[in-house]
Amino acid sequence: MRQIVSTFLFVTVVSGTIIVVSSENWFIIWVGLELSTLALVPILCSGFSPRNVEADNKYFLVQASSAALLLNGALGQAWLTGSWSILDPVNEVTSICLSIALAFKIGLAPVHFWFPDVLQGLPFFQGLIIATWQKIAPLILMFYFSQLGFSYLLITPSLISVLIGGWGGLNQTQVRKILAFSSIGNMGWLVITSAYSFNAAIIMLVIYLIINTSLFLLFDHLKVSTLGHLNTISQLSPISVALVLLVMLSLGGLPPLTGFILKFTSLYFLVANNFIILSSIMIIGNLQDYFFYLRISFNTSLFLFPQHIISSASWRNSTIISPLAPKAWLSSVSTVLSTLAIPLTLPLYIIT
Amino acid sequence: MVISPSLIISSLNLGILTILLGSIFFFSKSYFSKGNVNFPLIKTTSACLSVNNDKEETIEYNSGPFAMAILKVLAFLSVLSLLVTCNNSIQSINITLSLWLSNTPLNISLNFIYDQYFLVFLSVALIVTWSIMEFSFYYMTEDPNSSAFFRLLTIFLLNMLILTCSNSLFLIFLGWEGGGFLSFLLISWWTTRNDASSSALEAVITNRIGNIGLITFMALSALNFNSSNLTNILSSNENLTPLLPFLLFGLILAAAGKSAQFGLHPWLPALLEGPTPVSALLHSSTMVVAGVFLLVRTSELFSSPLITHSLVLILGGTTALFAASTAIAQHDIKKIIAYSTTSQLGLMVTAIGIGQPALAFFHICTHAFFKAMLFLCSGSVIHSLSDEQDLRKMGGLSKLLPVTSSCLILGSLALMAPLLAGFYSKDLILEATSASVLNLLGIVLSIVATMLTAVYSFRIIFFCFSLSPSCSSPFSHSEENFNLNNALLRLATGTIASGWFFSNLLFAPPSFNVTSLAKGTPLIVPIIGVAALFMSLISSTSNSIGSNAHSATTSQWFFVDAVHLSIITMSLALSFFSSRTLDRGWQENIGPQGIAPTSTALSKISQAGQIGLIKRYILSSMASVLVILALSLLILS
Amino acid sequence: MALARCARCLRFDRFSPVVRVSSARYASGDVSLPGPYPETPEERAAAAKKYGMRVEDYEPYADDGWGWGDYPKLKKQHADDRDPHGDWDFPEDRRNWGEVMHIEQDLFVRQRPNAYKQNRKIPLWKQSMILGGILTTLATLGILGNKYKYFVPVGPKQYPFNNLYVEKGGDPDAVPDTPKNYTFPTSSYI
Amino acid sequence: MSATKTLSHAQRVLRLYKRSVRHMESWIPERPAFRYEATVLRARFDEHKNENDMKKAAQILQAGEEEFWEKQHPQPYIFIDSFGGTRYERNIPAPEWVLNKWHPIEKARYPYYFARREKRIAEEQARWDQLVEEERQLIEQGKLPPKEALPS
Repeated sequence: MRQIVSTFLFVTVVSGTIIVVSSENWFIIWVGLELSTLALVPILCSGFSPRNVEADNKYFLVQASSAALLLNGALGQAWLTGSWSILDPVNEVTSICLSIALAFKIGLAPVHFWFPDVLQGLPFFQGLIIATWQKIAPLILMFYFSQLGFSYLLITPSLISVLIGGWGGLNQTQVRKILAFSSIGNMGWLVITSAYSFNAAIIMLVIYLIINTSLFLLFDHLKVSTLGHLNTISQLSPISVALVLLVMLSLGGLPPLTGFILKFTSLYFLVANNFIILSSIMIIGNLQDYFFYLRISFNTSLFLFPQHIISSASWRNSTIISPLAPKAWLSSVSTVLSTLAIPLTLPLYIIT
Repeated sequence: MVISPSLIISSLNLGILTILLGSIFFFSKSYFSKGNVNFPLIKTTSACLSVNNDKEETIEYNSGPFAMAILKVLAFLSVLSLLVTCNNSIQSINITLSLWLSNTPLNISLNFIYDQYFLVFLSVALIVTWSIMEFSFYYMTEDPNSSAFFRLLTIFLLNMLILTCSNSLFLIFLGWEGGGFLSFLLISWWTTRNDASSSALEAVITNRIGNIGLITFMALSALNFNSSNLTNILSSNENLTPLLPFLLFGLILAAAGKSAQFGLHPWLPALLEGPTPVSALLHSSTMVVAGVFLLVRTSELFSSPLITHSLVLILGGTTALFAASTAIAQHDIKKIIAYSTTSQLGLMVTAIGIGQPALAFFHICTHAFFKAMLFLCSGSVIHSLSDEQDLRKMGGLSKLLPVTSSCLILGSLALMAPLLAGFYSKDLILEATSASVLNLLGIVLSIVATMLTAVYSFRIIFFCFSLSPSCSSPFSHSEENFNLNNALLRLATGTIASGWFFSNLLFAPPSFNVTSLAKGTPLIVPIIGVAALFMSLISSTSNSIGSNAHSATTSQWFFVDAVHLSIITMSLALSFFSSRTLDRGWQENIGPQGIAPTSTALSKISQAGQIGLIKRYILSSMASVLVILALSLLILS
Repeated sequence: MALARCARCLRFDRFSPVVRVSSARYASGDVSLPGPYPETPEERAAAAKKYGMRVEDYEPYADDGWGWGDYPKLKKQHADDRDPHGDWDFPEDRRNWGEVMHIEQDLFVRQRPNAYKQNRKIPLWKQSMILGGILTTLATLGILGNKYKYFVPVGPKQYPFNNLYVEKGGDPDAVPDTPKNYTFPTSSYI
Repeated sequence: MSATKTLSHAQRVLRLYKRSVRHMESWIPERPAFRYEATVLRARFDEHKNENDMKKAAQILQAGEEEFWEKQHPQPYIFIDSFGGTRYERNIPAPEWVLNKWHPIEKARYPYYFARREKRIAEEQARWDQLVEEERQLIEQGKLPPKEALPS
């Protein structure tokens, strides 16, 4: 793809999300979502392999159907209230339509099936866009939406997706599928927290995006697609062992790392709102997440596999990354943020 | 414009901490020729970054000289801030940098407190560490990995300063744990040595027991006072809660673990497996006093219940007696000094027990100087005798090592001769003990320990310097090394002057009304001890002592063997329940045999949905959404 | 008595005639360890052969639910008590290749404290007695000292209200002048 | 190693003597006093050196060992490099084969050393091959019994 075309498409994707986030008109929101989806479709199939195109097709179909559902709900809303504003109280039917559409977009549990397949079919960098940037707009809408009054329709799918995310990832050997299922589980956490606190959900979203970005960039740099490839990390790039380990544990929520705030904020608000039994279910789901995070960490750092060892002491080699490359810069910044930034979460509170 | 002294002090101290943090990351360059053919074998782990083949010399990046220079600057800065405090009566400066965990009912913040305790401790620690760093540059030159050594020492100092200056319990815990961990790394410095690694393990495990206490204190104070800040905890007027005994128990356990009080003491002598500078820095002057320092900081909690006082008093007294009685029968020079440290720690805890935390702190400061100096002297002797540590092989060294031997005598005298550092604080503690209405045993134990102190101090002097030379190897080193002499002489100056300086200019030591007998005790008792020592030395050199008492003092009252065996037996007996009913019983059925197959089955079920056909995906999505909707309508209607 | 002393002497291994007996070894090949508990003498013999021991030396743990099967009960010997100069296959562990280890081997590795020290000059019970005796004495003294406290009064006790003149039964009408026990020094700066 | 080693009477006497002297040295730090006691001890051993009655000699040895046991030092002096000493196992040098695992970039830092090392390794290998060849020829000539497998 030509650079000017891809730049144009990227700008369109970004502007679509910005349109969605900054508008309060359901129609404009639909337009923004469609814009970013349509611009993303050519980006996703830039590799043009059969797997790539298949994933792209799936993505397009799911997004199209969810956009149709969203437009349907928005039209109903406009018909009932005579206004396109998202601040108007929602009818039950339109709210169901809208929330199902948004759940489709972010891959919440009962409608999550497309997400692992799409992510598995794409390279890491395109997957990064799907797993992070494309989630911002629908999630922000979802957060607004959960403020509008009802929550059972969001709480049930969120609980299910926390559990599904855990179970789905347990049996996987593909790193991208594992990341997809962990993303499903984390979406559950985000949405369920948004039912109680908008600010907390925004903070969690920011932290989750940072951690996920650093993880995708790391795996992209290391070209690791299955768990079996993880053992080569220690030979190719020794420092990445520590990075993958820390970022993985951070995603799981180990206390001194940034990801702890993700779980801590959420659980704090849930428990403060007497959400104790269900939050224990969520913790169980998260423990299963944690199991496969630990599996990745162990395979990366602690195991010495019998096969594929280049030589017994070649860990002394190191891949040299130019420190000025934007990807290296981005991944190093996001890795530092995703592991050490607990004290920086206070400004997040102040901003939101 | 008026500059307030508190501004100067806080900016100086924050600057010191920041510079220390930064200095960990720097090297300084040094050159050495590569004449040694076997050189790559020795230097496998060293940081040799580049080579200049033409000049036949390699550039080595060593952090030692840099650390020395930095510590020198920081020591002067800290003395400056101390002098500013001297002139202006500043109680304490409380600095809150930022919240640590926000949005919680618990107040967890990065909170520093710069009070007189910290300021004095900062100067003492920096001066002592500077001297020890210089000394270790002399002592560790032949070590293959010496650069990392200096860096570890710096990191340790940073942790120690964080521990002493922080107001937040979490930061205190950070410094506490950091000190323990660095001590683990430094004890097992000679990693190939099995004794070193087992000693390091022992230290870490004992510190864990102490940590149970600190964590108990943290958790209970978070529960009780809704704050992790020491100032809040101490100033809250809910002191008389039912949880107070547990809080105090936690504190005493923590202090006993860190400061090696009786029962948790075996790790301190075991620490001598580390290099001598480590013993000098961590295990005599700074890290081991952390427990006492914690007690000093929290001494206001001890105000009400008297039984705690007498418990602490007896704990300290027992430690002092135990360590002193053990020290008189040891033959390893470092071990004697280590047990003397334990004994002095016991004395500090005794001072806490009689309700005089300021005296305990005074003793910490003076003790740091002369104990570090004693360890450096022993290090000098050991280095000169090419790693010989046994007292029996050190005879007549005073001619060969004049500076070291005079410093060694000075350090030994510091505890019993008037006008030297240790005497100021020790005299005050003994006076306070005899002037307060407390347990009789406390004063008896501390007086006996004082007597034994004189005995073991003079024993070192006697063995090292008065016997005829008996070292097996010829002298390989001389003490004409600036790094050694400067460090020793600086600490000697501190040993002479610090007691006078602190007691006259900084602390306002309380005065006691005591009888003349009690006043004279600290002076009389050591003389009796020395007399007894010479009597026994004359009688015991000719034939062997087979008595149980001698064996008991030599083998540390048999504490280690008896306790290890009983702990192992007890835990094996208890493991009958845990192992047979849990690990091999129902826990196995539920846990490994239960959860794993269940989640595997569930995982397989959820995986069955992932068939890769988008039509079925959307269909099953819609179907499950409809099911959820129908169910929720049913339940809600 | 003399016999006991001789026996104690023999325990001191440097002087005992037998420096080191051969250690038991696994049979080579694919044996699963431990096997089921041996019931019959034939099974015992087979198990002993499996562990490379003589049948007389072989004694399994009792079959009481621990699940240790036919694993032999071995002598508790800490690695520190083994010959440091011996020709071991793994000199740093003082262990031979294929040697049958004690079931609680982790208690006897060199990193652990040696609680099973052989040949103590003072036997363990005596050590425990001495330690216990010292600690008991200290505890008793502590309790007693808590009861009878030590305090040397330097001056006579002073009470308010004219040393409690009235309360001590003095004549309330003829109260003497209040004695001056202490005066605050006046500041010289004024 | 599965040999059962026993000590002869003479070995036991020698060990007893050595340990007694060492423990006496630990008891008496002053050199002249120790020398005197050591001479006395030696005289006690020499007293029985011509004892021919094995039964009596064993009894004396037994008594000597018991006496030593009673008088042993609880903290005997240990030489610094022997087992239990203060420098035992300290800084054991890395085994030589570690250098084989060095990366060429690392080896390039010490070119002279490694050039010489390569040469020595080649010489050692050549010598080994030569020895193997000689042995094979001897076996072929029937001067040595045949072996199962020789390194080819």
